[in-house]
Amino acid sequence: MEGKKQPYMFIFGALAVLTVVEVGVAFIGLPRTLTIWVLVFLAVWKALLVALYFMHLKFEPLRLVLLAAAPLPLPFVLVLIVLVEYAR
Amino acid sequence: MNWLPPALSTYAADIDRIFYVILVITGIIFVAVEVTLIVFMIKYRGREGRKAYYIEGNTKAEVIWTVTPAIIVLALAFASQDVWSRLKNPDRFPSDALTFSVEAKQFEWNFTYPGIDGVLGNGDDFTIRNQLHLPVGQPVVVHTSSIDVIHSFFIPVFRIKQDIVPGMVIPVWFEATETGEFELACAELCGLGHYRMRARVFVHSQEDFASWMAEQS
Amino acid sequence: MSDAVVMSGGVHAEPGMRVYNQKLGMWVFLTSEVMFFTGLIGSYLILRSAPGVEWALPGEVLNVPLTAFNTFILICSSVTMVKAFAAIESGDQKGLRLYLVATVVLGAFFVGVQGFEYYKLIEEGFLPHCGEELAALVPSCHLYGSTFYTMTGFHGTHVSIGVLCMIWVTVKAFRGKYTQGDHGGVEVIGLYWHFVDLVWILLFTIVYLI
Amino acid sequence: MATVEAVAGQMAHAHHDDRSFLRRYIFSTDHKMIGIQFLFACLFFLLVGGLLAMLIRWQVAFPGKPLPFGGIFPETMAPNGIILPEFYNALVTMHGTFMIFFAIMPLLVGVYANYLIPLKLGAPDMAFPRLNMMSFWLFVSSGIIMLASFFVEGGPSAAGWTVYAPLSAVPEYSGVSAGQQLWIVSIVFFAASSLLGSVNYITTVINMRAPGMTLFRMPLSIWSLFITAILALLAVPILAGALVMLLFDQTIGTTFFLPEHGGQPLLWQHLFWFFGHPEVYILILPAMGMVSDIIANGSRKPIFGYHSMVFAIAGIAFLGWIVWGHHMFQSGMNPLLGTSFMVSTMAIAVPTAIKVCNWLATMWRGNIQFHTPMLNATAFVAMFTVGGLSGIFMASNSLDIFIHDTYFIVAHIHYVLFGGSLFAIFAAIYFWYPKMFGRMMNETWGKVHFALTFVFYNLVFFPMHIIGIGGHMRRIYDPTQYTFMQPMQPMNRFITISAFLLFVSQIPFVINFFWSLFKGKKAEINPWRDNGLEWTVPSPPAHGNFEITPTVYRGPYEFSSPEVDEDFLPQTTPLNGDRRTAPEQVPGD
Repeated sequence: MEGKKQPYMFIFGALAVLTVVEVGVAFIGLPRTLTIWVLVFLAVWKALLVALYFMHLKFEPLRLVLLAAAPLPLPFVLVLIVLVEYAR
Repeated sequence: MNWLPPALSTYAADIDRIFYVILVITGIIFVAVEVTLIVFMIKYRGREGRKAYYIEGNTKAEVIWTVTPAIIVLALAFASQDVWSRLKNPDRFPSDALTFSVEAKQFEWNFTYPGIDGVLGNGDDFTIRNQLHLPVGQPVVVHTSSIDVIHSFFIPVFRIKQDIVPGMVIPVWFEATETGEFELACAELCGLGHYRMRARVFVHSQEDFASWMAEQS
Repeated sequence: MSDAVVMSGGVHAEPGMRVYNQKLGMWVFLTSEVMFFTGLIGSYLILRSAPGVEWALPGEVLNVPLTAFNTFILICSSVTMVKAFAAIESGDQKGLRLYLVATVVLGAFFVGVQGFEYYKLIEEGFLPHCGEELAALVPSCHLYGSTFYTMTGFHGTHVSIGVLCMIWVTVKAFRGKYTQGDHGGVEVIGLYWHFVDLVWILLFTIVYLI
Repeated sequence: MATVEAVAGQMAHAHHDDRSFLRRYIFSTDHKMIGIQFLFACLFFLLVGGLLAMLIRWQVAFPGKPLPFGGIFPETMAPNGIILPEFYNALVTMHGTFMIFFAIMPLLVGVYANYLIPLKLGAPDMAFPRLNMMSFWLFVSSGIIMLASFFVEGGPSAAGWTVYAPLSAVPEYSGVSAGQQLWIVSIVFFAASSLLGSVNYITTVINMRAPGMTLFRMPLSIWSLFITAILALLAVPILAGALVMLLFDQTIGTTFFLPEHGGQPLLWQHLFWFFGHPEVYILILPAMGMVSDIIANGSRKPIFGYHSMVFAIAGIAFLGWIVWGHHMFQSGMNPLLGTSFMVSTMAIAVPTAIKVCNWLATMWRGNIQFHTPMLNATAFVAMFTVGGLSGIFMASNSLDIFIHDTYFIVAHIHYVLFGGSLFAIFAAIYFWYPKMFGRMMNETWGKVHFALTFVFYNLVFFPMHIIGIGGHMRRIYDPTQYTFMQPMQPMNRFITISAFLLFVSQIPFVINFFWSLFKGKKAEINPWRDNGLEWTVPSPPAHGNFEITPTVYRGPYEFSSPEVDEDFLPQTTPLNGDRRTAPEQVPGD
């Protein structure tokens, strides 16, 4: 991190633009499923930008990145398994 | 040695068999572990001036006691699977079953019978509190529902248990193999009267059941 | 075996994460926060996916333009936060103070707008258990109200706590407690702040837009 | 970084401790004092849980008979000493709650994670001593809130320790309103306490190990406490979130778990057990770890298969996340899930079997010392085996149809949590008591306590398997209501009498514990001739633990090593060829 110039303003711009795009996508009237996937895709990108640049994960030791990512499979385990409830 | 209640439904014996199989397997493991433990405790008890054998592990031994239990439990899971799906999977329920329904509430069971036409929801249905009547040798499906909290439909002699969840209708099936009077219990804590949320189960002969049904409707 | 390191304070230790304790502790805490929001968001997804459950369409009940603006405010506050950190990294005390104050103001503004949004919604009859009028319009209105208020409410609580901590850090900054070589407090509160921003990015999408 | 400086400052004080009484004994930030505070608090809650169990057993064995000292209860609970059904349900709920949240779990992770992690790793204190103090006081507050719920109108929660919605969510259903809300608030406080503890333990283990203490030189107790902390860190917030939703269902009209408005009672169970199954491992893994340490010490042999022990702990912890549905086989969950959860549940038998076999192999050709800790540790192995094997009965989803919610599950959980965790806790108390208090506990009375507890424990809980197989439901206020359970009543009375004797058998322990505090034999630095770092400092260790940061040369289980004449070889003793590692100057940040 030290001494390097970070592209903070660029990230800021990207987040702002993505937010506008999201609102646009939500109201443009695409098919429902497609809207959902596009929105999720955009939201994940925004979240990643925050985590990688603002939270500096991109510049941290790998072991810290792994620690930060460790709980991420669990939400999927919980939600996907419980959703099987509806498949009967 | 008769700890289990009498087995009076068509699948009760299957469940008991799984119990005995697991009992024998775990019994052998139990005896093996405890005897080994006691033998080691006696044989290798501390004595002055003696030093223990220095060993940090043995891969071969560890592989053996990893693989053996894995095989045993997989076999048990496989053996349990068919009975489970036969009991609980609605797609595999007997097709020639009588259909009743039960509505559980704090702290009683209201059984609804289809009347002589044999179909629920056709005018001649009737409801009886805390009494389940059924014919012997005929599969019965009970659609369970609850209007307040979670209850559990438990008939020990049939080896059947199913939680009843408000907002859901969950089918349960069984086929009695002997006539007589038995007990149905609530097996899920449902409030202060949980302990007395009991119903009587009457298994009639087919003729008696038919005449009882005609009499009631 | 790798060689030992000297932790600040002169304690020798086996190399661990190679970041200082407070930062590691914050990351560990954030993994726990991930699980807290997993419980809330997971329940929302499960309840909403149930057969027969129908939500209001985006914009039908909630004020999307207002919240999009609020989202922008929170993103701005993340930028000022990271700018504050960048300032103290290069020893710029004035920049640190300026950007921290900006972050506090933006964070408080976000909470204020959310409070205003709640006020408006409740006035319109949208309550956690839904209002009678809305219940007639929105099929699964009870669940809609339950999940909306619980998720945004807990996020708002997190922002509010963040603002309070940020005020504390700002006061310390004005007292000159942070230096170019020692500014762990700014980095650690920043991590929390960005995490809360990150959660909002996800919440905005799934609560307001989907 | 202020904290590290504070720690360094404290180290300078190590010899002339000038903290005030309040800072030293009440609001202490010293991990050892916090561990001891947890120990006293937890033993108190263990007593509360035990007394509640006695009341439960009285009612089950002698339904409708007045309690011997029943006059002390108010009319709303037990008029004339006759326990009311609503009070019985509250007793069952509170017994489970106190034992799980306020006795076993904090006895393991509150007491021993706090006490052992810094000492065994060669650290001066926890990474965040002040958070550690907060963790303890949050725990005390949550305990007080839970106790207070006995005194509010309607009494304490009566929905079972799993507080299944909607029984717990709608006051009209259980007859309890304020008590249930206090239950929730108390457990949320508890969750906060647990969170602070976990953050501390994880950071300390990762970042504050003494030079040479590599991950694979850590004792198994530390490994298991570390992995437990990870489980608690990730599981407890799920419970906190679910509890908040439950509280909102009660108070502000949300409908997460109320079916009339689209909510799902099963969602509560999924969330609860998604937390609850990792919680079960939180309650047993530290016990396994500490027992491993004690068995190696007692057998004077290295633990057999150290690496596979570590991987087994990690494997159990990992599998713990995908098996929660086995608590819900009969819940109305999709039967397809029943199958997959059965397979993952059965898989847990594998790492568990590895651990039991490795303990036995550790004792093989050992030179076994039967001190009280070792006796309790071997009892752990024997009893945990029973609990593990009885688990297989319930893991089989079709057999579970019959034995679910019967006394069989009660027997199982007590074989794991009493026969397992509590024997391990007794072993740990006897083992680390000299380090904690500087005095030895009396061996003879320790053995008497062990023998009585072991016998009566089995007399209480083994028969529960048998009545469970007979179909005896759990949480039944009056078993004589059912004709098929009436023949089991003599067995119930036998269990109850044994339970009273088991309770009485704890008196030697309590007396021994408090008597030894003041009159016990002075403890040497290393009374058990162990290898761990905590046995290289005085008993009790000074504030700041180590005068000079120790250097570690080997793993913790070098007993009877051929390299030395004694039968132990401390981790810090350099042998020819061991080099003191020179610290690198730059920290990682």
